[in-house]
Amino acid sequence: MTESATLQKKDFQSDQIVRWCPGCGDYAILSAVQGVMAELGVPRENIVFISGIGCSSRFPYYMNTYGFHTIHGRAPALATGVKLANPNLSVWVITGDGDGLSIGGNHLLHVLRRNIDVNILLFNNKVYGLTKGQYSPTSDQGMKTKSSPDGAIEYPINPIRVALAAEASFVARTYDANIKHMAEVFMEAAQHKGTSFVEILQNCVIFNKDVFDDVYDRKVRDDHMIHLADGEPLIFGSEEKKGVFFTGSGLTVQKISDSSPEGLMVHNSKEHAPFYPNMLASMEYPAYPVPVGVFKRIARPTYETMLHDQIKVAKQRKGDASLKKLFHAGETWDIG
Amino acid sequence: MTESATLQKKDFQSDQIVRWCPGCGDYAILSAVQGVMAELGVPRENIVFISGIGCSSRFPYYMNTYGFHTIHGRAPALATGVKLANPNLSVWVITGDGDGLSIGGNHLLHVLRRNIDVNILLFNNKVYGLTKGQYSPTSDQGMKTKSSPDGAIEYPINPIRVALAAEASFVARTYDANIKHMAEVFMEAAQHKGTSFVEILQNCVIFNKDVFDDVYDRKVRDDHMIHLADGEPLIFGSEEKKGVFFTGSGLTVQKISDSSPEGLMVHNSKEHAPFYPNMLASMEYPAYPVPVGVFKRIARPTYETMLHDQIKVAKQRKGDASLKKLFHAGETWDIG
Amino acid sequence: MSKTVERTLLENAIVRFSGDSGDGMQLTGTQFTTTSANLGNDIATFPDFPAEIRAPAGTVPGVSGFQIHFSSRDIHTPGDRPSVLIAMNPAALKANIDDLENGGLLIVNSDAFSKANLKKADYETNPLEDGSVERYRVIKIPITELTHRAVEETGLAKKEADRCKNFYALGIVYYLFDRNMNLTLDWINRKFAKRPEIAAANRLALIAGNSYADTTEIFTTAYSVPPASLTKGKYRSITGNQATAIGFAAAAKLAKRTLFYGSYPITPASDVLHELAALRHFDIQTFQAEDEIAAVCAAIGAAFAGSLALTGTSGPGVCLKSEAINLAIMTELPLVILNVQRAGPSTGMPTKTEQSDLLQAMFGRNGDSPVVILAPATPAECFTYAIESIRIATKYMVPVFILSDGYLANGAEPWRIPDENDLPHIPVSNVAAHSEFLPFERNPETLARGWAVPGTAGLEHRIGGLEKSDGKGNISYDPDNHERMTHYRKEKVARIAHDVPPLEVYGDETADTLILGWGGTYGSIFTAVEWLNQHGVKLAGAHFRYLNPFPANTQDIMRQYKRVIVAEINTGQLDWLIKGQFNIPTTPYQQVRGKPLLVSDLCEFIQGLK
Amino acid sequence: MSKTVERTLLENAIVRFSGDSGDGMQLTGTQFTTTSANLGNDIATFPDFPAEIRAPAGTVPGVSGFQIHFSSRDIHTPGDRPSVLIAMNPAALKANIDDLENGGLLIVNSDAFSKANLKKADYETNPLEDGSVERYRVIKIPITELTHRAVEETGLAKKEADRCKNFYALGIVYYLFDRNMNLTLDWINRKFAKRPEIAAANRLALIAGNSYADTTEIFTTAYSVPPASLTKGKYRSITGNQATAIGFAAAAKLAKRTLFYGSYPITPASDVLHELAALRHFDIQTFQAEDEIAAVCAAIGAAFAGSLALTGTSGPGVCLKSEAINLAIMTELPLVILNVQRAGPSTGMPTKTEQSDLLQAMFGRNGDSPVVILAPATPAECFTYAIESIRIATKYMVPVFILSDGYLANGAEPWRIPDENDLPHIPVSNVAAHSEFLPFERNPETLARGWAVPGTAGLEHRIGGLEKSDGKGNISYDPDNHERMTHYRKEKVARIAHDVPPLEVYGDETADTLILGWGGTYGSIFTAVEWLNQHGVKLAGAHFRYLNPFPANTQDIMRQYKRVIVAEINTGQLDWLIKGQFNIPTTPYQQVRGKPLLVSDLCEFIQGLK
Ligand SMILES: Cc1ncc(C[n+]2csc(CCOP(=O)(O)OP(=O)(O)O)c2C)c(N)n1
Ligand SMILES: Cc1ncc(C[n+]2csc(CCOP(=O)(O)OP(=O)(O)O)c2C)c(N)n1
Ligand code: SF4
Ligand code: SF4
Ligand SMILES: [Mg+2]
Ligand SMILES: [Mg+2]
Repeated sequence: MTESATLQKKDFQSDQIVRWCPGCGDYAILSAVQGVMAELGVPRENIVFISGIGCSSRFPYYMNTYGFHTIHGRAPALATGVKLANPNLSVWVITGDGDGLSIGGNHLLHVLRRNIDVNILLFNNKVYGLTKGQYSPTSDQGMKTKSSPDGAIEYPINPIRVALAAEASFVARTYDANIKHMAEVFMEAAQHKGTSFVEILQNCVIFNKDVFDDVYDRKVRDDHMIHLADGEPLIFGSEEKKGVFFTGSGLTVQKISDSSPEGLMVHNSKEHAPFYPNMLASMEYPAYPVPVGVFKRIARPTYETMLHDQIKVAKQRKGDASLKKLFHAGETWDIG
Repeated sequence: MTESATLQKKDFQSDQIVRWCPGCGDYAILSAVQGVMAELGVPRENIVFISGIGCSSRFPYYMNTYGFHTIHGRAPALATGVKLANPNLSVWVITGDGDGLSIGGNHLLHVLRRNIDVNILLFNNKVYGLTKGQYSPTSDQGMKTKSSPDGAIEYPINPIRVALAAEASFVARTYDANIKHMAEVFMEAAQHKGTSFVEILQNCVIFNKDVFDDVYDRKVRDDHMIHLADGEPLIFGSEEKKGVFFTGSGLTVQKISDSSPEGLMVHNSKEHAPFYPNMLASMEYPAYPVPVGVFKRIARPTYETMLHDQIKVAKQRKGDASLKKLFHAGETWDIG
Repeated sequence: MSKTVERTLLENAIVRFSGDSGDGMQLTGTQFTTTSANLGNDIATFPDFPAEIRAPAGTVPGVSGFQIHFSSRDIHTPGDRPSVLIAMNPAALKANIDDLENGGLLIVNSDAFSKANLKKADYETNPLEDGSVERYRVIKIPITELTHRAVEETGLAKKEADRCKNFYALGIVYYLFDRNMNLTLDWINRKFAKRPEIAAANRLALIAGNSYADTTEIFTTAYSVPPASLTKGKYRSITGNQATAIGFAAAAKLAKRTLFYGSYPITPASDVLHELAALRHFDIQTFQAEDEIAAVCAAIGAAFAGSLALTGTSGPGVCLKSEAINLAIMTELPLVILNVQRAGPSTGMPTKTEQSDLLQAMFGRNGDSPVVILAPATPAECFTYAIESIRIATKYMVPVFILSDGYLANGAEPWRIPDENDLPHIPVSNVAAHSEFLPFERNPETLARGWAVPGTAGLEHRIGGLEKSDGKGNISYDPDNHERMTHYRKEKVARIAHDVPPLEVYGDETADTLILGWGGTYGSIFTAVEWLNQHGVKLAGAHFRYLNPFPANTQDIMRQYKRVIVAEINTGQLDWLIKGQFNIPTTPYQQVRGKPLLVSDLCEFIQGLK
Repeated sequence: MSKTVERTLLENAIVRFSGDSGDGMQLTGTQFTTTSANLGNDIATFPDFPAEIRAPAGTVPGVSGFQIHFSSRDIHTPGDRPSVLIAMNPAALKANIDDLENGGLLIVNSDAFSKANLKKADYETNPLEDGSVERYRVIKIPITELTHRAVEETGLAKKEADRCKNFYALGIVYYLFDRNMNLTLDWINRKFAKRPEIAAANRLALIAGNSYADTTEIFTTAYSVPPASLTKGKYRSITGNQATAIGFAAAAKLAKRTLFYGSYPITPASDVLHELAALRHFDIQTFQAEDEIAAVCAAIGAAFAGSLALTGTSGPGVCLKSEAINLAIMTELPLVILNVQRAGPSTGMPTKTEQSDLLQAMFGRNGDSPVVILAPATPAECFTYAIESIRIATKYMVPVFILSDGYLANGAEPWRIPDENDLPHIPVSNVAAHSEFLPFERNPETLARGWAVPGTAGLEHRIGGLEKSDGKGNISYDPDNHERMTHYRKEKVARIAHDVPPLEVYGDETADTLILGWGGTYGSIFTAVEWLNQHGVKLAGAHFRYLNPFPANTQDIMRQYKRVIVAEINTGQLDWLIKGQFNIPTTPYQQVRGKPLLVSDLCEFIQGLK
C-alpha cells in the first residue's frame, strides 16, 4: 500500500476548488505544503490535517489526505487526541492568529508544553480574515478596523515569544512570499520529534493588504530580515553587511567591519538555555531585522511516547489486563 | 465616607470563618494582603476582589471589601469588565496555578497584554488543591497524584515566563513563607499602573506538602533564592557570596572574589528590552537561585485609559450623543 | 418616463439582483431599495452573501444576491420567489434560476456567458441556448459591452469600466419599474466626490442602461408600483443588526447608564459590535474579547460594577457562554445575551438563517436555570426588543436572551423613526447605603434583589456561583435554602408574564385554527394568514415575541382554538415549549433549509390540512 | 456474641456515622459495610463529604458523614433517616440530629462536648444538657478517654492515640448489631502492616469499644439483622464512579479497542478519571486536559482516529463541552459524555446531588442537535450503562450522554460480580478500503455512517462542522440537503428506541396511577412504591434508563394509566420531556434539596393525592 515513494505534489491536491481570495498568501502556503508532502515519504493515508476556523483553517479541504476542519481555536486539542490514538500518523495543525492566539491561545500553550509530536502552522496575517477584518491579538496597536474604528488599543503579542514561554521544543518562522524557505522550514518541522511550531507571515490582501511588505518585500527583504542558519553568524544586509551583537546589556545592530566589537551572535537553534531563542524572538522590525528560520529545536521526550511507555510498563508490571481481576479487586464475599 | 485613613488590618477581615486546611500557606497570604490593604489608603468600598475557583479562590469571602467568587479560570475576564465599568476601583484578581494557567491560561494572557490596571495574585502550589490533589500545569514532571499514579508526563510551565510572553508590564514573584516580602511586593503591585502579575509560591500542606522547602526553607533560603532589588547586583549566599554572571553565551553562578569575571548582573526591573526579565525568569532551582521580587515593571498606557480617551475624543469630535441624530443617520424619507 | 410602452400597474413586485461578489449587487439592491422607499413603496429586502470572503470569481459559491420586495400595500417579507431576476453571469443564473417564478422575467448579461465562465459555473452547455430557461421570459443584454461603450468617453481603463456594469443593469430595472434616477445620481456624486471620473462613468452607465431599455423596447410590458399608504412620518431603511445596536444605545440613554458590550466576532452577529464600536460618544464601551467566554464574563463584571451589560454572539458562541450565563443567574445580575441565530448544529451554515437555538436559550445550562427569552419579529422590532431586554434585565436582575436571526439581522425594512421623547424612561437605581443591607433581600413584588454596586460605602459584600443563603447571601449548603432559592429564581422569571403585553391574535379571530410562530418568521406567517383569509380560509394567527415566560394570556388564547399550528424554522422547538407548558396537541409545520419560511409552501400546507 | 441482652431481630437498620473530617468516618462506615455485606445483608450506603478539603476542625462545614442501610431483604436506598446516629463531636450532632428518626438511638462522644467545641459548632448551650435531644435515646460515652485508656499499652502519643477513636466507636456499633469483628481486625493488620504499633492500637480500640458495650450494658436492647436472600454469587461493594470506570474498561475489551478518556478534574466526576488512570495495563489512555473543552476535543480527535472516546465531567463542564459535542454530532463520530450531575445552577453545591442536567443534555447546544441520553438507576447499574453507551455510540456513530449523579457516584451497593464471558461482545468495525467509499454513506438500517479511520489507504477524506452534502460529505449550503441531513441526524437517534429494552412496569400494574422516575432516584421511588403497595395503595412504577429516545413502548405504557406522577430532583425536567413528547397531563413531584428523594415524603405525597 505504500505508494508513497512515487507520490507527486499533485497527489496531495484534493478535488475541492480552492476558495481563498485571489492573491491571498494562503495559496503559496498550500503549494509549499503540498510540495513538502510529496517529499516526506509518508503515505497519504497516514497524514492528517486538522484546523480550527478561519480562512486559513479551510486548508484541510484542499489536501488529499485525512482532514478535520474542527471548531474555532480547538485544533491543538483535537490533534492531541488523534496523535495519542495513533502515534504513527503525521499530524498537522493549521491555525490562524485569531484561531490560535485569541480563542485558542490556551490549547496552543498546552499542546506545546506537552510536546505532542504534531506540526503546527500558524498563519499570521494580523487580522481576522473570515469574519471580515477585525483586529487580532497580533494586530498593530492603532489598526483601524470595523471593530476598532478609532484604532485598536490592544498591545500585540508575538507568537514566537508565546511558543517559547510554552516551552515549545521546536519554534520557527517563515513567510508566504518565499516558497523555498517555507518548504525548508516545513520539512524541518516535519522531521522534529515533538511539537513543532511554525509562524508563517501571511498576506491577507483583503483586510490587511501588504502588512508585511516592510519586512519581506523583495526590495527590502535582505535589509529587514535575517535568515537564521545554524553555525552562521547573525549577519544580514544587501549592500552593506550588518551584524547582530550582544553587548552585555542588550542587542545592537552594527556594521560589520574590522573594528566591529566582540559579541557578534552566532546562530544555534539547539541552544538549551532559554535565553537565546528569547533574545532572537525579541528582535522586531523596525529596531531589528526580523529573524526567519528555526529559532529553537531541542530534544525532549514526547507526551505520547511517555504515555505509551507507561502503558507498556504497566502491562509488564501488572500483567495483561484481566477483567476478572478488575471485577474482583477489593473485598469480595460469597452469597449462597 | 472615606474612613480609609484610619483603617486597620482587622477592618479587612470579613465575618466569614476561614476554611482552608490548618497550615495552608493561604493564611499567610491573606494576612499579608489584609495588612497591605490597611496601608493602601483606598476606602474599602473601592476595593474589589475577584477570584475563579480553587482553594485559593475562596479568598474574596475573607476580605471585608466587595468580592466576586466567579467561575473556574475566568476571573481575569470578569475583572476586566469591572475595571472598565469603573476605573476608580482597586481590583484584585486571585487565582491558582490550575485556575490561572490551566483552564484560565488564555484569559491571563490577554488581560496582561491589554494592560488592564488590575493586580493578579497567582497562588502557585503546583497542584489542584480543591479537587483533591491532581497535578497542575506547574507540577513537576513525575509527580504522582490520583490522576497520574505512574507520574505526571507533562512538562511544567513557568508562570513568570508566560506573563512575560504576554507582554505584562509588571511581573513579580514572592512566597508565602515571608509575610514581609509579600507585603512589599503586593504594595509595589498595587502602585503599578497597568496589570500587575505576582506569582506566590504557596504551600499546600495536604496535597503537595513542602514542595518549596528546597527553595525557601529558612535553612536554605539564603543560598537558594535571590532577592531582587533595583540597582543591586545579583548576589546571594548565606556564607559564601555568589553572583549571577552573564558571560556572553549564558548565565553562570560564580563565587564573588577579586578574580570574578566581568558580567555580574545588576538588577533593573525597568529594563525595557524583553531579554533581561526573560533571562531572570529562566533561573530555576537547582541550577540557579530562584529570583523573588519584581522582575519587570515598565510604563505602558492601560487599556481602560485608552478606551476612556477614545470616548472623550469621540465626544469632542462628534458632539454629545444625540439619539435623534443616531436615528436619522443615513438616507431618510418622508411619507405622507 | 417612457412614452413607448403601456405600464401595467402592479400591487407589488419582487426583484432579485445577482452576480459575482465583485459585481456590486448589494450596492445595486440598496440603491433600488432607497429609491423605491422614497417613492413611498413599502419594502422588505434580503441579501444573500456568499460564505467565503472572496470565493473564486465566477463560481457558484461566489455569487452574491439581493432581493427586494416593494409594494403599494403593507408587506412583511422580501417575498418567496422573485418575479424579476437579474443574473450578471452564469454562476448567478445557476444559483438563482430555480427560485424565479414560472413565467418570470429573466434579465441576463449575455456577454458573461463565455465558455470559461460557463465552466466556472459547472455548466456543460449554455443554459441560454439549451432550452433550460424556456419557462421564463428571457431578455439577453450584452451588458458588459454596452457599459464599455457608454463610459468610453471617460477614458477609464477596461477593468474600471467593467465595474460600472451594475449601474447599467440598475438603469434597466429603473426603467422597467418606472423609478426616478435622481436619488441614485446624487448618491453617485456624493460617494465618488473624490474620484470624478468614476462618478461620471457610473452616471453614464446608469443613464445609458435606462435609455437602452426605453429606446430598444426590449420589454413588451413595463410596470409601475404605486406608493403604499403607510403611516405618516420620517422613515429610514434599517436592518435587524442596525436596529439592535441603535436600540441598545437608546436604552442606555433611557436608563442613564453606561453600556458595555462584550463580544467576539462571529457571523452574523459581528455587525452589532461594529455598529456599537462607532458609538463611543454615546459612552458605549465595546470590548472585543479573546473569545466568547471572556466576552460574557467581562459583561458580567461590568454588570456587577453597575453598567448595562450586554454580550452578543451566534449559537456556537452561546454554547461557550453558557457556564457564565449560569453565574449571572446565580448571582442575579442583569445581563442581556444577544444571539443572532444561524443554521446549526456546530458551525452549520454560518451565513444562513435558522431559528434553532430556542431550546438552547431555554435549557442550555446545567441545573435549573431560568432566563427570560425575547424574540423580535421584524428587523425594525429589534430596536424595540433591545430596549425591552434592558428594562426587564434591570428590573428583575436576571439574564435576558434576545433571539434574533440571520434573516432579521441582514434583512431590511422601512423604519418609522420614533421621536426620542416618546420612548419610555427605564428607571434603574442602585441600592443606597443603609445599615440593614442584605445582598439577597428581595423586592416582594418582582422578587429582584437590589443592585449594590462597588464603590458604595457600607454595601461591601461578596457574591459567587455557589448557592447562597436567602437574604444574607453567604455560601449555603442547607437543603431547604437551596430549594427555596431554586424556586425564587424560577418564580422571578415566571412573574414577568404579567409585566409584558398580552399575546395578540390577528387574522380571522373566529377561525377554528390558530397558527403560532415566533421571532423572525413573522413576516412569512402573517403574509400567509392574510393570503389565506383573502382566499376564504378561516385562520387566526398569534406571534410570540416573549418566549419565556409566555404572556399571561397565552393559555386562554390557545384554548379558544380547536387546532394549533406551530410554524418554525427548526425541527420543532416552540412546539416542545408549547406542549411542555400547556399540554395541548399541536400541528407542527417546519422547514429547515437555512432560508425564511416560504409563504407559498405554508399556504399550501394549511390548505391541505384536513 | 453477647449473653447479657436479648437481641431484637430487625428486618433492616440505618446507621449514620458522623464526625469531623479528620475522624475517619468514611473508613468506619466502609468497614461496617464490608462486614455487613459479608454477613449476607443487602446494603446501600451514602457518604456525605464536607465541601472543603479540610474545613476547620470541629466546625459544621467540616463534618463528614457515612450512612449505611443494611437489611435482610432487598433494599434500594441508603434510607431516609438513620435509626442510629453516632456523633463524634458537637458539630456532627448539629449537622445530623435533625435527620435522626424520632426515638432513634444517639451515641455521642461526650468527651468532645467541651466549651471550645460547642462554640466551634455554634452551640450556645450544651445540647446534651439543654433538653434539645430529649426526643432520642441518648447514650453518652466518653469515647476519647476510653480510647486513650484502651491503647495506653502501645505507648502511642496522644495525637495518634486520638486517631483510634473511630475504631472504638465501631466496636460499640458492632456490638449493637451483633457483627463479627474479624474482617475489620484482618483489614487493620493488612492496612497497617508497616506500622505495627498503629495496628495494635486500632485493634485494641475496636475490641475495647466492643467489650465496653457488652459489659457496661449501656444498651437496653441490642439488635440483629439476619442475612438477606440475595441471588447467589460473588459480590463486592461498588460505588457508581467505580462501576462506571470498570464498565468502560470492560467495554473496551468487549469492543477490542483502545479506550481514550479525556477529562478535566471536577467534583463529583474526578474519581472516574482516577480509577481509569490506574488502568494503563488495559490499554486505557487517560488525558488530563487543560480544561473541559480540550478534554472533549481530544476525545473527538481520538474518536476520529479510531479509539473508543469518552469524556467525563459534571454540569458546569458540560456547558463548556457543548460546542464540541455539536461537532461530534455534525461529524457523526462516536463519543460518550459522562455527566456526574451535582446541584446547580452555576457552581451550585458541588458535593451535593441533583438531577437537573437532563434538559441540558437534551437541548443544550445550538441548532437541532439530537443525542442519545442514558441514565443508570443504581451505583451498580453504572457498569451496565457504561457498556451500553459504547455499544450505542459505535453502532450509530452518535454522541451518547450518561447522566450519573453525585448520589450514584459516591453511594455504594453490593454488586454481583458478572462472569466476563457472559458480557455481550460489542461488534465494532472500521470501513475497509473500497473504491466507492463515501464518508457520509449510511447504513440503511441504523442510518449510521461508517467509521473511516486515518491510516486506512484509499479512504482519505475531510470532515468538519460545516453542513455536509449527503453521501459525499463535501461542504454544502444547499437548502434541501441541509433539511435532509437535519432529519437524518434526528431519525438516527429516534430509531434507537427499537434497539433498547422496553420500559418495564413494577409494583401493582393494575393500578390507575403510574409513577415515573429516571436515573438515580430509582431506589427511593421503588421503595416508596413497595411500601405503598404493602400499605394498600395501588400504584405502579416505571423507571427510565433511556431518556432519549424513550423506549418504543413508552407511550403504550403511559396510556394504560389515568394518572402519571413524575418524580425527580429538579423543578420538572423529565416532566417537560414527557409532556413535550407525549402530550399527556402529569402530576409532578419534585424535591431540590441536594439530597436523594426522601421515601417518606414521597409516600406522604402520594397518599395525599385525591
Ligand atoms: C466559537 C466561535 N466564535 C467565533 C467564530 C467566528 N470566527 C471564525 S474564524 C474567526 C477568526 C479568524 O481569524 P484567524 O484565525 O486569524 O484566521 P484568518 O481568517 O485570518 O485566516 C472568528 C472570530 C466561530 N466560528 N466560532
Ligand atoms: C468548569 C469547571 N471545571 C472544573 C472545576 C473543578 N475545579 C475547581 S478548582 C480546580 C483546580 C484548582 O486548582 P488551583 O487553581 O491550583 O487552586 P488551588 O485549589 O490549588 O488553590 C478544579 C479543577 C470547576 N469548578 N469548574
Ligand atoms: S480574507 Fe484575507 S486571509 Fe481570507 S482568503 Fe481573503 S485574503 Fe486570504
Ligand atoms: S488543600 Fe492545600 S491549598 Fe487547599 S486549603 Fe488545603 S492546604 Fe490549602
Ligand atoms: Mg488571521
Ligand atoms: Mg493550585
